[in-house]
Amino acid sequence: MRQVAIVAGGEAKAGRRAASWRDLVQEAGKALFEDVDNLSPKDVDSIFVGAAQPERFAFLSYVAPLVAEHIGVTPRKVIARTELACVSGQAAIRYAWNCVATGMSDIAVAIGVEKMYQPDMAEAQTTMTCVLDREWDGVNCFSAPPIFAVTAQRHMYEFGTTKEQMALVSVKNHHYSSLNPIAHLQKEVTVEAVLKSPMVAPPLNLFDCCPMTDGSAGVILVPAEEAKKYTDTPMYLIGSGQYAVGNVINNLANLAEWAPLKLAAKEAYRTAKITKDDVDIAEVHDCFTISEIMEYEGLGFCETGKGGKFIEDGKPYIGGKVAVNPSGGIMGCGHPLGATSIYHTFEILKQFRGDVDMGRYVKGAEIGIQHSLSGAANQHSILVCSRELR
Amino acid sequence: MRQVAIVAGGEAKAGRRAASWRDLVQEAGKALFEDVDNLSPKDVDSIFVGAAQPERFAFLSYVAPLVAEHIGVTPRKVIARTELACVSGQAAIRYAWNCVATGMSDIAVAIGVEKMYQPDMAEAQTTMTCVLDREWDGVNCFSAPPIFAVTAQRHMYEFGTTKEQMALVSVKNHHYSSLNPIAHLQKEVTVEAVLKSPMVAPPLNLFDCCPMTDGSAGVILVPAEEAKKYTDTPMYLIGSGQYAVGNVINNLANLAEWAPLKLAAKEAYRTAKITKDDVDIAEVHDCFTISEIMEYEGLGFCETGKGGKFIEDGKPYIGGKVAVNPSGGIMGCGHPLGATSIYHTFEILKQFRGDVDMGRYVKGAEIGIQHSLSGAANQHSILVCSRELR
Amino acid sequence: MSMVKFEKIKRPEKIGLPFMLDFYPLQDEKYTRTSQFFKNLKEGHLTTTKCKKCGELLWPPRVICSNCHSEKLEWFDLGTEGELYAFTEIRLGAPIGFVEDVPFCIGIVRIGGLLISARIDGAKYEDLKIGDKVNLKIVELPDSRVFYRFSRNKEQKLPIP
Amino acid sequence: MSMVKFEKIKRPEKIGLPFMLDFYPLQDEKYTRTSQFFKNLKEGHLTTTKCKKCGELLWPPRVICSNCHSEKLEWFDLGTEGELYAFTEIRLGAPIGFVEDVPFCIGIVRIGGLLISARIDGAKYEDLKIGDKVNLKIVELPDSRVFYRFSRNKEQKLPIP
Repeated sequence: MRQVAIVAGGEAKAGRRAASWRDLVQEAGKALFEDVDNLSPKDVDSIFVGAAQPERFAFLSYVAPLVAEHIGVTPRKVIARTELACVSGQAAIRYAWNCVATGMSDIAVAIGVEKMYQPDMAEAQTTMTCVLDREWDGVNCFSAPPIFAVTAQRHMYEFGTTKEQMALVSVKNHHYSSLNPIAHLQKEVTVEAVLKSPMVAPPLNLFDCCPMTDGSAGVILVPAEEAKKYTDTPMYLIGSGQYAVGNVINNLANLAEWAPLKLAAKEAYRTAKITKDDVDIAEVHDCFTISEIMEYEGLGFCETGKGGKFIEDGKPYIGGKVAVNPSGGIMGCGHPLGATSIYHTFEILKQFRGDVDMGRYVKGAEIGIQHSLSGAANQHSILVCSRELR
Repeated sequence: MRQVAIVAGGEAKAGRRAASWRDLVQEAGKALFEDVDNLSPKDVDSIFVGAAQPERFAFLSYVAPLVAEHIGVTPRKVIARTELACVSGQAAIRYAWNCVATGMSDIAVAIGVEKMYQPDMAEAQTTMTCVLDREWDGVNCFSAPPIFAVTAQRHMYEFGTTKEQMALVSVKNHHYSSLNPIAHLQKEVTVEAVLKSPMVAPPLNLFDCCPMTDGSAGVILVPAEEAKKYTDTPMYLIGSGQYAVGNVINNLANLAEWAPLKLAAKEAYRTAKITKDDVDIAEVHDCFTISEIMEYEGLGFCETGKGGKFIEDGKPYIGGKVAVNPSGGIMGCGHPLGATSIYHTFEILKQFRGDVDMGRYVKGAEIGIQHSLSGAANQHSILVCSRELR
Repeated sequence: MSMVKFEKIKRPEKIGLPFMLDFYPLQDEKYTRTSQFFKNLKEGHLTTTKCKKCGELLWPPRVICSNCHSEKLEWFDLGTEGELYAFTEIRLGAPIGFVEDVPFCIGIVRIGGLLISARIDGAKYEDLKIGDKVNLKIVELPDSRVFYRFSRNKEQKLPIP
Repeated sequence: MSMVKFEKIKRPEKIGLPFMLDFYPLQDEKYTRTSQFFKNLKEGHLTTTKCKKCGELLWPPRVICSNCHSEKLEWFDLGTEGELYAFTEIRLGAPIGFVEDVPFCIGIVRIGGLLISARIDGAKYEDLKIGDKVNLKIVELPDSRVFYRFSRNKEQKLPIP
């Protein structure tokens, strides 16, 4: 079994784009191959496409071959699309990793795309609502903001987390995204502005929520022993963890404590042979401010219930205990569902290379984790990336 | 890298079912675990779900966790859904195989499901049409029957294939499906009946086309060295091939000759270290009668353009050169998109076990291939299964 | 250019709400093996399936126990009174079919040992608190399908007209 | 049971054709970087992008060459006359928005070096054969979007009213 490296990444500018999903894919594809030496689309033998709901957002299914066609790849080993809602991109990377590890593929592209803006935003909201069990929870309008609203309510109720603590996550991530040229939102916000922004679903204000975003991003995976042929600065995949409980609200483990995240983290650290203290960069799934707070807890950076204090104490900033979302996270960069995990994985590679604005550079980072969650936070996925082969 | 075996299969009765997609999944799940000793849902660490368009057919996305929840599995290693239109199920098996091979998973379920009947069949037809490029080909109503109609027209034009030869495929597969209790269609048809059935899209009559079908089927994968713990009759995955060209009609290789199939077959035989002559059972993608004829050619069983004569000469029958679709194929069993490849993979396991009606039993079979295609036949996938570990 | 023919074409302007935008479940036995749930609901009973073999209470209703795979399930009445476990109010971003109702409360109700999501009628967000008692309420759609909601006790105690 | 409140609720009966059932592409530059294609079409020209660097003719139109990844693309006029490469007729199973048109012919047209699928107007299935010449035709939707079709020469040669 071969170890596997990521040797390149490419991304389209994220945002409310005056572009179709296929325009976005072409932009990401071009950027991807410009990011690597000695490798053209024709060398790629496999493509793993992450896309959450093209059937509805783009009225198009079976996007994997179209993506390949638009970026100039002819898949001759493996091709499929993976879907795991907001984690579709990481699922694509995970399968690419396994297929390169077994030798079924030698050079693989994992690429995500989601076009979320469409003429009628109520229709897009309807689509967001079928990520929960549509017949039993979606029908009650439990889509992303409401399920994280009740999650926040329970966390506040059980642990005393405050709206101000949650707002700090938004402030931090908008600050970093203001320094990230591909980010959807590039304006800083204040705690006051977060608290005064329109209420979406109490206790969540608008700036507690990530935006709707169009985007596409890709990475290239090769066997570790081949990596240096393509770049001086590859990034190695050294571990992963994934855990899911039922997605029907009744069958969630607990609203205020994400047990599946703790189990996924434990497995990720075990397989990577690291501990939480080895993590220098954590690109985590801050779809809502409460999410990032609960991720500090679930990833073991602080105790359960102490996530609010963790940010109040300045711990998740660059230079703190661990740099959380130096990209600006989902909150700042946006959340094009199928592409998000791939944007964030590429961010870790850029950090390792030192190829980011110095205001958000995590100097000397050796280990980065990319965490994504999906659905009612019933499922958590973690990739562990290393600057050195270990 | 570990070799991998399939130790069990389970399936719901295929058909126009008075059941929801979740009812079907539960039926397949129960059958799956009843088919294996010493293994319960709680032992399974990973689930790979094949589903083509639940977002539209069932108004539900993110089905993987719901499937897990409904069959009693808690995924703690790997979970995602794969989508590759009509090949979604085989893509799920392929990823499960890779993940068990690397050791990321030790006991994996690959399960497919599709609920295709809904109140308005015109809506379902609309959904079928977004499998081709919706904006450039779907808009012209190129869905499955028309694209295979023009394929048949070109094959007839270039090679002189006849409607009668095509009808023989329908006759053969309906005969075998009449002996298969899980099949959607269990009535025999005659050449005359095929030719007299209503015209869907000329030259395709209704009985040249597979039906719309609801269904669900699953298999369990474990490392080969563990297989005998669970069954006396495991089946081993020994090779595979996959190849895709663009799906936009302009970018197809050729309508009348499926070059991607030939390349996928070559790779499948190479990786399995077999030749076409070693194939005893071929469960192939007979979505339309013309498809099976072109598969005889693409899989190397006869020369290009001679597929019509191949069936006229009795070669693809049990006892002929190679037993093609002894299950009854898609034509007879039906085509619940995300589940189809898994039904057919399980069929090969049942054949190896001798666990089928004697009227459709392929005695002494050692090698079976499962072939699926998707889209405008731009993508072909082949799994090679062996009764013995090789 | 003068060689190219231009033609105006028409399309239907309005269509019925398609299945893929209709949140309420199909209830007819043509489409689901758990249509009994909706029959019970029409009679005022919120029920779910319980496994006779292992005792597991299953939500949503099943045809096979996901714990022990037994098919021997029975309908279990969850009662009519629940307790608010958590709640919020939809103020922005409602899906098609619900936009007209904004703002409205939704929540998670503890009832009969389960946690069930539902619309919470008869109250604004500010009126509610965790632990409030809520009562079962049944809504009837124009096409005769039914669904459950809960309402705050205050509303519930009014005489039904 | 008498404790449970029943309430009839209403829903909108008809909605506009949603995006997810509307086959015709969004053509406005708010939604696509290739809106020029539709502007050209409105002026009677069926065009696509051609790479200035490697010469590749790209269909459907691109913003980046999928062969060499150059962004230097130009609009190339495909002409107005094509040749039928293959065709069929939709008799059963048309999607929403096209059911009213059944039966109608569709085909694959060889034009300007490409194979393009399209509606074939002005002929029944029996009237057509492989190799027939067909002419570009442009249809205008009620919302002012446009799309291309082809028609058999016979129809085309009639004077345009």
